[in-house]
Amino acid sequence: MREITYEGATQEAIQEEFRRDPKTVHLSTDLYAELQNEFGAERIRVTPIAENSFVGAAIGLAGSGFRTVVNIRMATFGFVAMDQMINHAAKIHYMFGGQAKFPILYRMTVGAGISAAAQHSVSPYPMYMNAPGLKIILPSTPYDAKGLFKTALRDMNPVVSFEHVALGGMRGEVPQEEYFVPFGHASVRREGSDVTVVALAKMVHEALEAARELAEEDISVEVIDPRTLVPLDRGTIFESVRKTGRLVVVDEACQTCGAAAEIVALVTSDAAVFGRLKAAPARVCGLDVPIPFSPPMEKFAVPDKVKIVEAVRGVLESRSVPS
Amino acid sequence: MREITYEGATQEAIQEEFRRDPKTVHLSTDLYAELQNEFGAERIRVTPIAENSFVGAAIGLAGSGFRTVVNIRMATFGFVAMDQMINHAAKIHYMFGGQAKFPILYRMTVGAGISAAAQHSVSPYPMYMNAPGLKIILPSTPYDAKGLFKTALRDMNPVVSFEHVALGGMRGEVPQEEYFVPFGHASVRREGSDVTVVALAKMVHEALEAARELAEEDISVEVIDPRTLVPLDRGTIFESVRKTGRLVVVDEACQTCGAAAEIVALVTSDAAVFGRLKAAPARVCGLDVPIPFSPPMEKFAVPDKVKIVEAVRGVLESRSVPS
Amino acid sequence: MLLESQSLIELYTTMLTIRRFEERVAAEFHAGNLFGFIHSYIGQEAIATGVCRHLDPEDRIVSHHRGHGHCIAKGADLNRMMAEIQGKKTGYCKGKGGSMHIADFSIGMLGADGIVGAGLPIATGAALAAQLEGENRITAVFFGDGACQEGEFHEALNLAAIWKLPLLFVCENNHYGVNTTREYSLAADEIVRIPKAYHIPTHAVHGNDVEAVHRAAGEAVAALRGGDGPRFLECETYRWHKHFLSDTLEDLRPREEIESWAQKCPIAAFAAKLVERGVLTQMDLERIDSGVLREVEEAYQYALDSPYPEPEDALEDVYAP
Amino acid sequence: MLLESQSLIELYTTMLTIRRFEERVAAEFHAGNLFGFIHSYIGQEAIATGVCRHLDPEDRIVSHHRGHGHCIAKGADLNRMMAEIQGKKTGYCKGKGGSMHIADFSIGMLGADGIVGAGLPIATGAALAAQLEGENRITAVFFGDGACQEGEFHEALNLAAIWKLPLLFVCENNHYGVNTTREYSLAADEIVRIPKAYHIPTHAVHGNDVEAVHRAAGEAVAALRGGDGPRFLECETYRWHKHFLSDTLEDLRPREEIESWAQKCPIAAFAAKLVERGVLTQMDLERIDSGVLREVEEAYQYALDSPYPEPEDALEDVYAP
Ligand SMILES: Cc1ncc(C[n+]2csc(CCOP(=O)(O)OP(=O)(O)O)c2C)c(N)n1
Ligand SMILES: Cc1ncc(C[n+]2csc(CCOP(=O)(O)OP(=O)(O)O)c2C)c(N)n1
Ligand SMILES: [Mg+2]
Ligand SMILES: [Mg+2]
Repeated sequence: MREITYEGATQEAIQEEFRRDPKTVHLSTDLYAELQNEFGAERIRVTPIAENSFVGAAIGLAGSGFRTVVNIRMATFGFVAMDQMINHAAKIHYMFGGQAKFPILYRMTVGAGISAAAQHSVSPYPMYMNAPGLKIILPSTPYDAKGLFKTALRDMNPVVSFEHVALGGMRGEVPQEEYFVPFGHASVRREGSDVTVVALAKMVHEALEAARELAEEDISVEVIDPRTLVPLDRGTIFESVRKTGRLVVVDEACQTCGAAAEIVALVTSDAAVFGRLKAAPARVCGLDVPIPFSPPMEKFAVPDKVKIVEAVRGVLESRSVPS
Repeated sequence: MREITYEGATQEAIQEEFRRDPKTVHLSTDLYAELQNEFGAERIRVTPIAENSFVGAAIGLAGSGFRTVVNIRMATFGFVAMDQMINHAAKIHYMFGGQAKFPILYRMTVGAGISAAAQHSVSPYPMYMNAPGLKIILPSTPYDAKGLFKTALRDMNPVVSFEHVALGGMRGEVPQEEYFVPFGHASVRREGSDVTVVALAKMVHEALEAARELAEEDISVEVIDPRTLVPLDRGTIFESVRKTGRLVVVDEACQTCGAAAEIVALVTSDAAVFGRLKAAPARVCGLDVPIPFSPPMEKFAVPDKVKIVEAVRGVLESRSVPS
Repeated sequence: MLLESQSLIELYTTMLTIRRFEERVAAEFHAGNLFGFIHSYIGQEAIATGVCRHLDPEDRIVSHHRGHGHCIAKGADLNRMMAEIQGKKTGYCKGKGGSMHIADFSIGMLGADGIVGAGLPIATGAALAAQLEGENRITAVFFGDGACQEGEFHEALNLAAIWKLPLLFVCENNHYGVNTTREYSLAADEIVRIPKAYHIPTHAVHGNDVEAVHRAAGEAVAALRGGDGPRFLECETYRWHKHFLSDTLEDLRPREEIESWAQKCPIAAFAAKLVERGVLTQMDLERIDSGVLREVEEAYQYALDSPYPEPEDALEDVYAP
Repeated sequence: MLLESQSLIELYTTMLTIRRFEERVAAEFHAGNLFGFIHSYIGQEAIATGVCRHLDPEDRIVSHHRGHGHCIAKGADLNRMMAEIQGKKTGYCKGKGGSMHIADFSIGMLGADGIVGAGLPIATGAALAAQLEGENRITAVFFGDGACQEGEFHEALNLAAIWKLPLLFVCENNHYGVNTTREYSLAADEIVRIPKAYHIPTHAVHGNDVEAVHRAAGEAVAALRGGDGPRFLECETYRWHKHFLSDTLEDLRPREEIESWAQKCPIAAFAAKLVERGVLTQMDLERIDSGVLREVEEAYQYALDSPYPEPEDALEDVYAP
């Protein structure tokens, strides 16, 4: 199968859907020349540097029958637009009693690893998860990026796509034929029987490497990529933990109140799954610090293969002491 | 002991500290007449309706040697100021390598129950917990309100105080003498041996009522109020759960990625505490919906005594099935 | 442009409908029958009325926290409005929104909103939609003097100006944001100085004179339909009630000021003019009033008779299917 | 106000220091020895230099993403700057900030910042502090034309104006935000139209003429110290490098435009003037240059010789003790 980049895959999805539906608009502070050449400057618009206004404009467009892709770029800049995102995009369908629909795709990049320091290296999807009304996707491969974008561009709700900066250039197989990756369906990236590792975004790849390394010691790791955080596919996670009895959740975002906390809480508060746990679950998350600039500290602040391997060993060694 | 209101207690703390330290400023869109009469219009300032600018102004004041109290009022309006709060207040001490200090007290009201609908009934402290660099307090009584404010007004970091709208008028004992409630020290509101209930803000009072009701059935509930979310007093919670073996976390904020998720994750991923759990922990949280206006729905969307009682019964009935 | 009698009567009737509706809401609130945050439009009726008169159902408006008047002027159903304010299932938002969040997308009323200034960016989107639709539709956005202090105001003006959006900015300058004066909180002594900085043509009118509002809005709307880009209308007015209906909130505005504005009632003034010009007799006025009162009464009763939502209804409408 | 030779030479030396510093940074970046996001100040040196010359160590400045020039002009230590850019423990922020977040609070440099427009509200706070201190201190805030598109710009102007803050707004209008022109993205064809709406006195100067900047800033600073309230300085300029140092980022600005501005080098122009006026000889220029180059070299070496932070240092400074 042909290979294209993650970024190319997202662009392809946008192109296909913009061809299909003329009532689509693209807003960003940056010029997307290829899109503008094809769809014109009326629909592919460069905005002023004024995030709150164009994040809000997408809501007005939606309420008037248009679908908008808003590329906010770095998630840092999303905080400038939080009023429109949280007070409005997330709530407006609900507070108006469902009478209008708000199909919008908001895009932001997340993640550390490019020496961009505290402001420009954020992974704030947990904050958005706390705001019901938003769907949240977190593609980790070119295939998923395209498939999830295609689904997002048919969804009738505000969808927020968080894309890891390190993945944009990643190449991977993407079919020529049209396909969709449905929301709320996790992908079991690797099957295993000893430990369930749920990993997000770039951490999926770190977890797979960790799993390969551990396989050499005959430790069998199952790696699950939820792909969408809202809705979250609990079923697949529960099933896996019921099988393995052990859970490690890996996420680059700050640990406190993160997606990993939510997944651990969901798993442990399900009586049936809880009963099958052989050890305390573990979180391998970004430290609760702003991301520092200098590489030795930056690397230390986020999870990697080594830390995942350690955590997996940890849950294998620790034993639940039955009371 | 004399009784004063929760709101009065916060005001008293501000007065005492503003008397002590002339390099203090108060910013809000509302006029605080009593404060202004005492400290003058130079220090007690009415701002334009422009949250991002006065939340940011407090940072510049701090960097120039002043301490500021910023009353944002409803937490809804905090989203307008998220850039200054998250990109700056939370990170600025860190990203400048600790060379300057940013003593600021940001206040916001939270909570449902006053028919204020989706935008004006938010409890977004979990989002702020995901942003390291902010300390977060959540006073639930007049005593704690004053004592935590006193501590906040001596702390050298940005502290965010979330105050439940239903508590402002609550009366309670507050000593005449000066006192401080330290951060990171939970309060055991009621001792018990069967189930640990960790409850936040207004839910502390619902949990206490539930505990009284359950006591009549000889169910002994321990009620813990963390009082500060960052730092969080894990020790007291862990100790209690080690004793009771059962955990229910009650919070009005939306459940997903909430403080309750964090507390459950902390407890269950501690191997020692995990080993003592007799049942899957339970969360009793706000539904993952925007808060609806109409009372029957609004009431349904947030936890109350009845739901807490049910959850406590639930964790008592369910048994961990040892694998 | 001189209006025919029929149009004048309709302007009058719309204003009176808003007034009677709001009076009833206030009375019921103070009797303890309504709850939540209700911002009364009394005193400002001429603005919504004069502007919306120029709009077709396909044109869109975006409102703010003081939104009842905009709904009524745009043609919303009183029954469903009253039901929403009462929190009933038959309300516009099935009881999910309440007074602060009434919307009727079917008539181009894109919603009231509780965040000061936040309707402005949303309105730029609606105006961009109108521009892309290419059918000479326009959008009008209503906002207070307080909203002019928020950054979103500046961003929306700029966006509308650079994209030449068919957006009518309608500033309802009632001199206060809650208890803070515009003089204190906005350095632009004339609000129109700000849109002028962006080369947006402005009109400042007496917002309690419905004919003046109607005239200025008419010129602006014609220009907008001609594709000339945004226009800005500042309407000077005053709210009669406290910031929101409340038994406890303090009103710090000077008593004489409140009383002097009560003398400038947009409805009484217009009624006097219409009688003077022979458009309506005193008896006509009474007939209109009793018709309006009946409608309001029916709306209130409709709402009263409507059921509350079920608690579990809270779980619906979080996501669109 | 005519400057003495010594002052002119210092202005020149400061500009040259910024230039040589930035040249070295760019060279090392392109050689693969530096990393992260580095926004070069080359081309804009006259602005920071001309403004900061009027400031005492007690006066404060707030910078933006393109901040090296402001640091140097305010008197920051080149060694610690270079160490920060290299991510070393001896840097201003112990390696936590990098190029985009250099600060030196001890000399009133309140920090560079990565969020467009965000320094403006922070600067209002610093200016309020100065006002409350009552010692005629002032604050200057630097920002680009792109920042004028953010709502925070409007809010800061308004706040400074209503509170008569001793705040000097310094807009570095280099005509672009990344690749988007100011003409396209800001409807106010002259940026000063916006502060004028708030009755803030403005000066528009050629930002590559350090004497012109110095003169205008001098008038503004004098007024500020007199308690007259905020002033606004627009400096027209151009950046020579791409938006940030990068081997891949596209520069979409017209080639001729870039070249024509290279002809308007603030440093070469000033050097020529100084020689013409007999303030400096060609040899003086070379002597100054070699001194500056040595300082930059020393700074780079100091940074090179400095240790990296330990990984665990990441855990420190989240909270102040
Ligand atoms: C962002 C934000 N800040 C504060 C408030 C609280 N608030 C509600 S209405 C209001 C005053 C608004 O004044 P104005 O825009 O002039 O409208 P008016 O009430 O005078 O009609 C304020 C401060 C809010 N709703 N949103
Ligand atoms: C809120 C925000 N939006 C977008 C960006 C990305 N960005 C960084 S610099 C820049 C251009 C800024 O232009 P200007 O203010 O004119 O400064 P210049 O780079 O021209 O010196 C942009 C869009 C950002 N850093 N912050
Ligand atoms: Mg007003
Ligand atoms: Mg620029």
